[in-house]
Amino acid sequence: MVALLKVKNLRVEIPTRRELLVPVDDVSFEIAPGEILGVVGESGAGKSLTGAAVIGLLEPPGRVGAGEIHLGNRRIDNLPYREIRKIRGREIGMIFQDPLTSLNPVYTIGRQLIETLQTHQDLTQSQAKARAIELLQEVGIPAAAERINQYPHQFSGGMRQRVVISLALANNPKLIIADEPTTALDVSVQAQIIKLLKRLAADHGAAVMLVSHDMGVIAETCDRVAVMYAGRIVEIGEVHNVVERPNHPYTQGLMAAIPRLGGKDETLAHIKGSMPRPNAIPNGCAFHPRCPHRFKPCDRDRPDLMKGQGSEAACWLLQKEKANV
Amino acid sequence: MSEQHLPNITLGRRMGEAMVRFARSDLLFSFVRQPVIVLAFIITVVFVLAATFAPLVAPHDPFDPATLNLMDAFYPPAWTEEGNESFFLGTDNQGRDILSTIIYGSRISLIVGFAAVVFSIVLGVLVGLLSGFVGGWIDAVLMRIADIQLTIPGLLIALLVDGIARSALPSGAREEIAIYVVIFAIGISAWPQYARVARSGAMSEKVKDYVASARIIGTPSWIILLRHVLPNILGPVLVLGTIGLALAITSEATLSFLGVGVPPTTPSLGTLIRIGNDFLFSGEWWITLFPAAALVALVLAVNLLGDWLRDALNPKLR
Amino acid sequence: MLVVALVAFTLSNFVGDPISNMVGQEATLEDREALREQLGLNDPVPVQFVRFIGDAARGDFGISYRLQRPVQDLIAERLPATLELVAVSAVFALAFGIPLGIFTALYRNSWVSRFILTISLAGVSLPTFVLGILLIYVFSVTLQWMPSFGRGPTADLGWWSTGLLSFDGWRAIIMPAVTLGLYQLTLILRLVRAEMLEVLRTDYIKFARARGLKNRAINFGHALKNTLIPVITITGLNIGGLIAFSIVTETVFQWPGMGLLFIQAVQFADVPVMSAYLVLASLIFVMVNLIVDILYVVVDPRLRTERRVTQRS
Amino acid sequence: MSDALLQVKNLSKTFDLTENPWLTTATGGKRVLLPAVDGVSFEIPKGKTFGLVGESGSGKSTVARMCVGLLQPSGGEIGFAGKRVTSPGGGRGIGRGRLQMIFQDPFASVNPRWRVVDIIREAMRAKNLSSRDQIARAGALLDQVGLTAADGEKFPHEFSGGQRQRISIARALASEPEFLVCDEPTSALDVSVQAQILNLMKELQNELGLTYLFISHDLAVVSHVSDVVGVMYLGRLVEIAPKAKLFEAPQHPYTRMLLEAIPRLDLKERHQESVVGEVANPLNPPKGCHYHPRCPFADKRCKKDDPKLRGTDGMAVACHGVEEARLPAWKDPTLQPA
Repeated sequence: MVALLKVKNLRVEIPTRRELLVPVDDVSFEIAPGEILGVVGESGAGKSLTGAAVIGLLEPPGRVGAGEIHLGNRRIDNLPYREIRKIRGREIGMIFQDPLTSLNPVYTIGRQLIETLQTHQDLTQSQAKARAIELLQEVGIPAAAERINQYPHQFSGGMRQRVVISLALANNPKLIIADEPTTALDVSVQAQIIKLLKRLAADHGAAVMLVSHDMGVIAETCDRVAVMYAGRIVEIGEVHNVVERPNHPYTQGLMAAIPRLGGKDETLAHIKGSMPRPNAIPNGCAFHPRCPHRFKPCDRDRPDLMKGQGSEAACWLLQKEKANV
Repeated sequence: MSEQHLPNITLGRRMGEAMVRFARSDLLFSFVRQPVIVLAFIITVVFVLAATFAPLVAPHDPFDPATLNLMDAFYPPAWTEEGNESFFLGTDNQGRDILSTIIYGSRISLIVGFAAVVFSIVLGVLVGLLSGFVGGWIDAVLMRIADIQLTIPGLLIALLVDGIARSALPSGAREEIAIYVVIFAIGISAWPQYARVARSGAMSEKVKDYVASARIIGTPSWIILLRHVLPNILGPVLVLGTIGLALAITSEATLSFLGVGVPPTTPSLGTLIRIGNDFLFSGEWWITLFPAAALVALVLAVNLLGDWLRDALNPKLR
Repeated sequence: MLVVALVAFTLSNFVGDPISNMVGQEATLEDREALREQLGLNDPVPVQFVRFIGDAARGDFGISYRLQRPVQDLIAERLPATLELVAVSAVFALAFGIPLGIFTALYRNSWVSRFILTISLAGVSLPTFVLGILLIYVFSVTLQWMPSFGRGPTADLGWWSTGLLSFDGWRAIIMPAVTLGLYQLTLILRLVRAEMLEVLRTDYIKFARARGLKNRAINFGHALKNTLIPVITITGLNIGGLIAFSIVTETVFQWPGMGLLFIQAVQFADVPVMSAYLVLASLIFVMVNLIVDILYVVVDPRLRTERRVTQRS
Repeated sequence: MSDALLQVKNLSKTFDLTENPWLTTATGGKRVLLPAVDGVSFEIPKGKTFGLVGESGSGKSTVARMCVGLLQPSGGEIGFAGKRVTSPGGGRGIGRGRLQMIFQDPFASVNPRWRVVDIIREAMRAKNLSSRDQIARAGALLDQVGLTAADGEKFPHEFSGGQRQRISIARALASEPEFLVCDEPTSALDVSVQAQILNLMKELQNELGLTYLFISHDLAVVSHVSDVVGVMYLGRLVEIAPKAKLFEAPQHPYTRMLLEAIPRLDLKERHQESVVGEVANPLNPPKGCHYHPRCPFADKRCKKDDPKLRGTDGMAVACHGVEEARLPAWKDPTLQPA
C-alpha cells in the first residue's frame, strides 16, 4: 500500500545562544492510510517535536533542519504559510495533551467548532452548526444540541478531551497526530478516550500518529510502534514484535522496567543513568554509555536501522550477528 | 544556623565558585550583548558616583552663600556667546552653577529615591510574607488595606501624607524633616505593590513540597520563612524595586515640582526644574532644561536596567 | 468610600488651624472664638463627623477658607475642565496604546517594534511635568503654535462648560491631554504587549493554529479577547492615575480644573476644598471600579457561571 | 493489632473552601465544604508496605499529609507505635524524625537555592551532631542513594529528575526514620528512572527495615511495591486486600473497573464494558455509595445507604453488592478477550 505520510531523514534544530541543539535527528518513518503508528519514548526523546514538525508547528526558533515530509504525493515541509495552513485541520488534525488548556475559555465550544468547520469548508452558519452537533454526538457528548452553547469550563476533563477530538476531526483529516492525548486524564477516562480514538480513526479511515510515553497505551492502541531515544528512532516495527521480542537493548531495558500488574516481588530490571540532555548527546550510538552490551563500534559510529527478528533496530549487535552468520 | 552550617574553609571557595557561576551565567551574557543596557548601567553608576562624591566632583558649592555672587546670575551655558568658562551649564537667578546644583540635586533625588524604595520594600515584603504565609483573616485584612490603597493613585497618597505631615508638625521643624516626610510619603504610597508580589510569591512557595519537607523535619516557621521562602521570592521583588526606584525618583521630582517636596534650600532635581520653570518664558531655558535632562537620563537609565533585569530573569521570555 | 470620608474628615480636623488662615493676624481672640462657633468646630468630634457625612452626601462641603465661596460652586465650575481633560487623555492613551501593544506583540522581532518599545520606555521615564515643560518650550515658546496655558474659549451647556466645541478649545487641550495621556499610553502599550505575548504562548492558541485557522482569526478573534481581560483592570486603575496626575498637568498648563484648585488648596491649607476633592475623586474611583467589575463579567464567561473549585486528590 | 506501626482509625478531613467565610456565616449562607477524606481506617505493620491507590479526587494525598502531620484531621485518629498522635508535625507528637515523606515533584521538593549537602543537613537538626559529622553523614547518605559525596556541593538544578528524587530520599533518611510516606514518588519520572527509584526504595526497606505508606494513581506501580493495597474513591476506602488477592479476585466494582481500564502490554483486545463515566465532583459526591452512578450492579439500596467496610483476614470491601453476594464472579480481562 502507498504510504500516507512519509518522513525522511527528519532533523529538527533549535539554535540557542550557545550552540545548535539537534533534538531530533535522522528520523524516518511511514504511516499507511488507516494505520495507527505509536511513537514512544521517555521525556527528551524528541517524540513531540517530531509530531509538531509534521504539522509545521515547531515553536520558533525551532526549525526543520533537514529531511523531507510527504503527505500523499505532496511535500509539505517546505510549503509557504498559506499552504500549510490549509493542510492543518483539513488534512492533518492534531490533539494535544491537556484538555483543560486546549480550548479557548472565552468562546463557546459551538463557536470554536463552527469556526473550524467554516475555515476549511464552504458551509452556511446553520449547516456548520448542524455538523458541529453531529460531531459532538459522534464523540459521545450527551445532549449535544444544548451543550454546544456552553463554555469549556462547564465540561469535565474527559468531556473536554472529547470536544478537543471533535475539533481535530471536524474536517475529516486523513492523518491525526495525537500528542499524549490521555496523559492528563484518570485511568478510567483514559481507557474511554483511547477506545473513542480507535473507533473514530477506523470510522473515518484516518491514519493516526500517537505520541505517548506510556508503552501500555501504545500496546493497546497501535499497529506499529517507533521507539525514540535521544532524538533518533532506535527501533520500529509491529507492536507485538517490539513488545515481546525487542531487538534494541534500550527497548529491552524499557520493557523490563515496566512494573506488571500482579507481578511478583522481584526487582525490576533497570537501565542505569538517564536520557542525555540535548546538548550532550554522545557520539556514535547515543545509548552506548548506558548499554550493557556495548562493544567496539558503539561509541564511534552511529548505527542505522537494521533488520532484526520481527522489528528493525538501530544497533550494531544486529550487524554483528549478520556478519557472523 | 547558617553560620554554623558553613565552616569558614568552604566559605571562600563557595564565593569563588559563585563568581565563576556569575561569569558563566546567562545574566552576564545578555548584559554584554546589549550596548544600550551597558550604557544605562554606566549612566547610573556615573550618577551614583557623582552624587556620592558631590563635594569633590562639583565645580562650585552652590549652597555656600560666601561663594555666590548675584553678578554671576543668568549666565547661559559656556559654549554660547555670552557664556562664562567657569559655569559650564550656565547659572540661575542667584548665580548658582547649574552643573553643581544638578550634581547636588541628583544626590538628594537618589537619597530620597533609594530610601523610599527600601522603606516600601521592607514594609511591603514584611506584610506580603506575613499575609501569604499565614493566610486566614490576617491575609484578608492586610490585602484589603492594600487593595483599597491600590485603587487610590500613589501620587495622591503621597500628596495626602505629605500634606498631613506638614500641617501636623510645628512649622519650625518642617524644613529639617521635610526630606524624611517625602521619603515616608513616597515609601508608603508604593508598599502595596511589593506586598502583592511578596504575597503571591510566598503563597506559591509555601505549598511547594520543600516547605512541607521542612515542616515535617520540624523546622520552625520563622526559619522556613526566612531561609526557604524569602530567598525564593526576592528575585521578582528586586526587579520591581529597580523599576520602583525610577518611579520613586519621578515621584519625588513631581512632589518637589508641585512645591510640596524637599525645600528649596536643599533642592532636588524636581525643585530645580520648578525654580527654572519660571524663567522658561523669558528665554533662560538652561535653568530648567538641564536639570530636566538630568532627571530624564537618570530615570531612563534605571528603567532600562529594571526592564532588562526583568526580561533576563524571566525564563519564559528567552 | 467611608474610609476616604474619614480621611477627609480627619484632614479637616487636624490639618492646621483654619481660623488662623481665614482671619488676619490682628483678629482678636473673641473674633476667632465666634468664628469657631459659627463653623461648628467646638462640637464633639463624632458630631462633627456625622455632620460632615451628612453635608457631603448633599454635596455641601462648606465654604472655601481661601476664596470665601461655597466649595460646591467652585467644584461645579472646575469639574468639567478636569473631566474633559481626563476623558481626552484616556481616549488618546487607549486609541494608541492598545493597537501599538498588539502590533509590538505580533511583530515582536521587527525593528519597528523594538523602536516603539524603546520610545515607550522613554515615555515611562519622562515625568509628566517635564514633558509638559518640554512641550510648552517647543510648541509655545519657540514655535508659538499652541497656547501655553488655559482652556481657551468655553461654551456653556447648562451647568457644563465645554471647551470642545471650538477650534481654539481643541488647540488648548491637545498639549495637556498628550502630557497627561502619554505615560498611560506607554503603560497600556507595554501591558497589552506582555499579555498578548503570554496569550500567544497558550495551548489553545497552539491548538487553534493546528486547526488551520487564519492568522487574523487567531490574533484578533482568539488572542485579543483573552488579552483584554487583564487590560480592563489596569485601565480602570489608570483612570485613577489620570485624575491624580491631572493635578500635575493642570499645574504645568494652568488648566482651570479641580487639580489646580486642589494644589492651591494644599498650599493654603484650604481644608474644605481638599476634603471635597478627595471625596469626589474617590467617588470617581469607586464608580470606575464598579464599571470594571461589570465589564469583567461581560468579557469573561467563566465569571458568569458558578466558580468551579479545583480539587486536590 | 499490636504489631502495627501506624494505625489510622476513622480518619476524616473536610476542607472549607468558602470564598468569604465571615460574610457567609454572617449572612447565613451555605459554606462550601469539601469532604476530602471520609472515615478511612487501616493499619500498617512494621517493615511492610501499604499501597493506597485512587484516581484524582480520591483523597489519597490528603491521607498522606495527615499521617505526617502536615494537615490536621477533622476527625478520627492516627496512632504511631502504639501511641496516639494528637499534635501535628512529624514530629513534635511522635518524636522528631521518626516519620518522613517523599514527594511527587522532584523539582519542587528541594529548595532550588540550597546546596544538596545543606538540604540533607537540614533534616539532621534534631540530632546533636557537629558540622563535620553532619557533612560526613550527608556524604554517606548520598552514597547510599546512589549519588556521590561530591554531589553534595552542587545545586539541585544540576541534577536530573531521578537524581533529585534520590536527594529527596537521602534527606528523608537523614533523620533515621522508621516510617516513610511516599506520595506518588515516581509519577513525574520516566519509566526507566522509575524502576531505579522503586528498586532503591526496596533495597532501603530491606536494609533499614523501613515501613512505607505508598501512594500512587498507578495500579501497576502500587502492585509492584506493596504488601497490602487499599483502593480509595471520592474520599472513602472501598477495598483493602493483600496484593495478590486484590489482583486475582477484586471484589469492589470500582477495583474491577480500574483493572479493566489499566492499559496492558500483553493484550490488544479485551472487554472494558464497565469502564464508563468520570469521577464525580468531590464537592458534591453522590449519596449512598459514591460509586453507584457508575456501577453496573447498583440498586436502590446503593443510592441510599453508605456501605461499610467489612471483611476478615486483612481483606475488606465496602459494597452492598458484595455483602449481599449478588455480584458475578470476577473475570480477568486477560482470560476473556472480547
